[in-house]
Amino acid sequence: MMTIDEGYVHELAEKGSRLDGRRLDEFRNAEIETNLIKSAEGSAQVRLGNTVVIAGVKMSVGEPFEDKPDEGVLMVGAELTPLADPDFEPGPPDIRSIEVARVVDRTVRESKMINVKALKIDDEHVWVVNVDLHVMNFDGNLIDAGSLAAVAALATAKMPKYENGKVNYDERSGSLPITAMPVSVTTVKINGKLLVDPSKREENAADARLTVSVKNDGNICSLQKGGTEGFTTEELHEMLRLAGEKQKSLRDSLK
Amino acid sequence: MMTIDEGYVHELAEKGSRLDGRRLDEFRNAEIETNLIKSAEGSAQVRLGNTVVIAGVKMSVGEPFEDKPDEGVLMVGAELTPLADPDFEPGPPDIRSIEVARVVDRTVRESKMINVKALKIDDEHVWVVNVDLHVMNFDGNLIDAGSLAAVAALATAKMPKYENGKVNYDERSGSLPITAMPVSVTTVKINGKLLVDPSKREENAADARLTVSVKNDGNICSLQKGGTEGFTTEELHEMLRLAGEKQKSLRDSLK
Amino acid sequence: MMTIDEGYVHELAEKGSRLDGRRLDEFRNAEIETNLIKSAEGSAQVRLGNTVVIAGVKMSVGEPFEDKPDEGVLMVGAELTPLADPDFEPGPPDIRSIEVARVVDRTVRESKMINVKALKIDDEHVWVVNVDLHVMNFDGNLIDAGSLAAVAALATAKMPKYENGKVNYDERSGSLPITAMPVSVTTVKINGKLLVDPSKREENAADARLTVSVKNDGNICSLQKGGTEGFTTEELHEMLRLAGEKQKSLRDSLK
Amino acid sequence: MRADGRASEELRELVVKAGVFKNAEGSAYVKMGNTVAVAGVYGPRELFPKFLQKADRVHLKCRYNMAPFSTKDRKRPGQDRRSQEISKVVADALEPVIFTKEFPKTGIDIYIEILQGDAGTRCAGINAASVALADAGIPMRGLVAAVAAGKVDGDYVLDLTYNEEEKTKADVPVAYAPSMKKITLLQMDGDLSQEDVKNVVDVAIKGCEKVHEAQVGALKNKYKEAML
Amino acid sequence: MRADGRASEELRELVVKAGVFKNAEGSAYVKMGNTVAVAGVYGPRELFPKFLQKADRVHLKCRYNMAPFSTKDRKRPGQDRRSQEISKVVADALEPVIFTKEFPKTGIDIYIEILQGDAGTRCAGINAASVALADAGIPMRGLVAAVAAGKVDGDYVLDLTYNEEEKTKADVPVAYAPSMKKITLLQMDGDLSQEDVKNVVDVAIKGCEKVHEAQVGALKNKYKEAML
Amino acid sequence: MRADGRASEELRELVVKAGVFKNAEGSAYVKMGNTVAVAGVYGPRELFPKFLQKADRVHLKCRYNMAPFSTKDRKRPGQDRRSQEISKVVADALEPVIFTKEFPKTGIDIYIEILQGDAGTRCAGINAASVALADAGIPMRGLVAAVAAGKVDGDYVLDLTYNEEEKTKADVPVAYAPSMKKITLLQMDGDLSQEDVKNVVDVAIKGCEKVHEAQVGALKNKYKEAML
Repeated sequence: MMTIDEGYVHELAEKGSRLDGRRLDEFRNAEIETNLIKSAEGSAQVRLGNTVVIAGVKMSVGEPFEDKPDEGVLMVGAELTPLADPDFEPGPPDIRSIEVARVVDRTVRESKMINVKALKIDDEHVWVVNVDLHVMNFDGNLIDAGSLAAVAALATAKMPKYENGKVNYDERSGSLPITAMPVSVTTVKINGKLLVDPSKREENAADARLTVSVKNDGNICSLQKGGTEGFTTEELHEMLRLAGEKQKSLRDSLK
Repeated sequence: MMTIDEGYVHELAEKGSRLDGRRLDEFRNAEIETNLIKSAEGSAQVRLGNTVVIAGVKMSVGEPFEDKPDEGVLMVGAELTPLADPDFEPGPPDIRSIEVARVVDRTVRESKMINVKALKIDDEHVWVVNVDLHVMNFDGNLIDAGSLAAVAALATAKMPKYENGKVNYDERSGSLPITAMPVSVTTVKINGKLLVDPSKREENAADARLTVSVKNDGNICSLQKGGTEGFTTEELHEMLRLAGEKQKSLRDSLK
Repeated sequence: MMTIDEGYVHELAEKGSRLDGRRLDEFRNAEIETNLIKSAEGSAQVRLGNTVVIAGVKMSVGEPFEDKPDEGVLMVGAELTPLADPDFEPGPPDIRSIEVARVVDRTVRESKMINVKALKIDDEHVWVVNVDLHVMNFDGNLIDAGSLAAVAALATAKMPKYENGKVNYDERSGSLPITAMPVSVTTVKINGKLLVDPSKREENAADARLTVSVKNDGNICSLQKGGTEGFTTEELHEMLRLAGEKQKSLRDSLK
Repeated sequence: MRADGRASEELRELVVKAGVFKNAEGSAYVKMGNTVAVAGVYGPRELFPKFLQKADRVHLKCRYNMAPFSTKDRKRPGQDRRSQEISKVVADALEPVIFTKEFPKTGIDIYIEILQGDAGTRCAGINAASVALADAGIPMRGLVAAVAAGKVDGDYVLDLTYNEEEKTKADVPVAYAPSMKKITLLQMDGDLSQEDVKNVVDVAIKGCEKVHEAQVGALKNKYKEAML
Repeated sequence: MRADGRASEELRELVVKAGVFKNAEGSAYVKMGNTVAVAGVYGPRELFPKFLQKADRVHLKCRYNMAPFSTKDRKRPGQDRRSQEISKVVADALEPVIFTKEFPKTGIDIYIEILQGDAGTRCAGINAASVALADAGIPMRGLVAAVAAGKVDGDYVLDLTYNEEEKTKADVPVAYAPSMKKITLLQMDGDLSQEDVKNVVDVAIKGCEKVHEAQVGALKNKYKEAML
Repeated sequence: MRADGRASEELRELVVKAGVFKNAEGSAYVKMGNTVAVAGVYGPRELFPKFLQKADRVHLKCRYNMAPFSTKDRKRPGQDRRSQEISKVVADALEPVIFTKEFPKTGIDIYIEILQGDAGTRCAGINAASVALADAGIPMRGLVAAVAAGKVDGDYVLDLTYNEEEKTKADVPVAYAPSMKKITLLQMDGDLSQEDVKNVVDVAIKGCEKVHEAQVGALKNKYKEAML
């Protein structure tokens, strides 16, 4: 039993149209504001339609992981603040925020956006980079919005100084070692049609979802399928094509 | 809708009287027994009417906080044991026990009761002082009873010895570096009247609450307002005056 | 009110018989398979009738406990996987798995099965031995099955090498320092009769339970009473006798 | 003169905006110097679990939360003892102005997020929550305004920064409902005489009145925009 | 002769008091040497959540808890695996004497707090809980008494201290219901022959009988006082 | 040739068994090289808490869990963020083949235990769960098979080991329902061109078809045995 709203979204999709009048392959406008949080080393607020996500980068000095003694540590977290949606509840991260955090983490990590080897300080100390996504208003497609916010915040972060065994947050010593800029593009399948950048109501009506994260050179650095239906290889190819095309305008908004 | 009991307490307050026959500005008798717990470095049981609180002081050696490298560490915890009241339930600390612990913590800390600088052992080691409040029977005014118990337990604690990098609990090396004795006085507003030292039934009927903690020199070291109504500046002044007056007899019970 | 099934078990017990046709003092067949888990240092799967438990031993290097600076660390955990029984639920360990883990822990520890002093590496490093019991199918008597599995897994474990401050799991340096082999025997009291090795339905119908763990020399290294009724000293003596007798065949299955 | 050039009884740069988020039924943004708080309100709405329902009035719940990036040292996500205590005193500070008996058995949720912290976060949170409640159309006796005051080098000073808080003899956050002339939150850490406490609270109340003007202004702006 | 001068089968100084707290429906204080336990009982009372209710009898719940200051090294608050296990075996030790079928669907809560620990805390807790149940007027077949025994240097010894426990070949806590002649708790850590186990349990049972006298005395005292 | 002697598109040694546990309504064992997963299924059965019930279909729940001894460094018991994510994508991978509308308001529980891990644990888990669902008699449109593929030294390779995963340019786990010709799980970590992704997925799908044969074989064996 589809809800009435889901049925309506399906009907529209069949006719090639959407609730907010967009074309099926049209992204909402992405507005990015950086450096809005003074207490963070880097920050960005992304508005993707009515989805609003703030990313904050905090850096500290810690020990490397035992199996990667020569690399800094990167960690991504996400919190769906309960003010962002009437259905969100306070409490420990649920599966939605875990998925957003883990997909954005893989996107940043696998794209080699940050040269983690350059974050080594000495044999016992490395930089630990925490990216926290704070969702302030929810209208679908958190992965793409979160990914944009994380990338923009990392790209504009200023490193604090490390002096005499302590981090000095009052002085800055340059940017993070950035080597690439990944961009995520999410497409959903509704009633057999493929729609990019789904809104909340479209996500609720979607049968399946694919997020494709693309590097500067067009290569793909992460994939994440969601949803309770499958898709054919033809649909996969079309989704990959859409991602390759759509990432360009998103990439422009990062500049 | 007030309960019948709350209505009755309001009526009495209007006439200037109380359930147990006390004057509005009269504290219940405070009985303090110290050194009753052999496993603790210091201990005190306070009976304030039918409210019974045991405070135990445990000391260990640990690292200082990074932002206070020259100071010992003081921590206050509180547990409302489920045997203390039919409505208390086992489980992690709820907001009531958190508030008691935090207000007593601020009272002890801000009064500078303990000279925390004298708790430094060397560059990497300081004394860690844990005060745990264990509520055994509940009849209102936990903050004042808990504060009295914590202060009495700290004032009579005997420090263990620290030898060859280990704490020796079988030998004692004197008292804690005590420099002041703060006392808390809680007043509630019921039906426009001010009552000190509320019992459980009075707390349930109260509109607002103020705890004023007073040092030996009469200065105030902490304030905590509670309750879902406000009070005027005149009421504040009267509550401050009551605290200044009532702290004297409580202070006597500490001797 | 006994359930019908419990009543039936009581009736049978009175006549000296059991649901599966066993004699009251008859153990189910115990099948033990060792070294089935390649990722573990030692492992064993025990089938006791339809109760299936896998024990896995993992070893790492850590610090000794402060009060036992010359001893390695032994820890036993147990998880009742939710696939093992329709009534088991996912989540943190409940009282049943805690009891299994703690009784098996005491059995291994008090029997001095492992010479923990031989697990000391140097003043700051000792071997940490984790035994994890994973219950795969539940049909009663988890303590005896878990104890067998733990002992078999420890007895056949191969220690990894410790080289240049790191554990090398790809090379092995011999067995654990084994000095004894304890065996647990559980008896329940149903309607005044004593039954060894209870099945799930028998456990549900049982009034009381006693686990007796026996060392190679016949001495007892741990006892654990369960159940909401008591037993007489005569019953205790009979249960001790049964344990002394039954441990022999279980011990054979360990060879 | 203070380190940042302010007079003793001068507020930090104050920005108040009403209606900043789409989904929340009411929302607000408050910046007091380098402290930034946002608040969102949902309700009155059905309240679960049912045993929390109150027969004669609304159940007011508040969650005060610091974003992980709002402090120099990253704040671990999740509610610690401090944020639980603040959530409670903030709810108590707001309840006096709400007509709670209008909505028996329902719940109102107030969510405060501290995005950037430089002292005074609970006051900024109250200021934002109060405007968000009004923006949500909750019937109220008036707004609650909040600001801390203290005493530094013998002077009573208003709206402390983190650097000043470290030097002050006391930090006294005060919430005040001008329409009722009532103090609805009062806490203090420090060491002050009775007279000093009275004076510091008076200074804070005067500050609250200025904050109140900015809150009213923000709500007017919102409705003005809505009218255009 | 033992380190503290006791004979092998001599209890430590034993103090039992009934009715020590006002709010609990039944309560008791037990001191065995340097081990101090208090217990409070509530019930039979309505039981939530409902799925815990038992159609034919009361649900007996027990929480054994160590105060943070009850041990040399501070005990972190909260239930660890040890206290969960003890809570269970203590409930099982007490249930045999309770007329559980008198109160179907209800719950009885037993709360034990260890205020000071020097070995034998679960036994002291059972002794206090048993008196607290009687003090609460719960219908019982008799009291449960508990004490540990062990073997040190070839001697069977009763009511071990922490120092003795370290030297004993085994620590065997036993709970016993004299009116029913039933062992209701039995645990053991150590290394003893079958014969030794039997003898140690016999020594413990004799100790339980002495404890039982003190429990009965405490309840009599309480009612005597109540009559005055 | 690969380190373990396999051809690029060759699966590791594959063992599939249906009906391996007594209590679970359906169960299966899957070994892919040194990765071992078992799965058990309960349901459709009554679903609690009630708010999880779906008016028009079954609620499919999956728990993927790694045994503490399944990895070189002991895995701490309990669900971490990784296992929660895998539990979700595995449930989504299986749901497309289940006739979910047949059982409104009920729940099906799928429990996957990884006993030994050497890459490909989520795929082995899906393979076991799919057979366990069939073994439980749940009405299905077909089985789901899963295997990962990647690109090592310019070659597309199937069913990576842990050592290969470290050297691969990408690890792409794929679940596929041959009866529907649908991809039901797709994830990727790495760096591949669009063309490479398409080719790797094709290789994985061919692998899934081989896995599917083994799954069907295991179910046939189980029923053959049951007939004897």
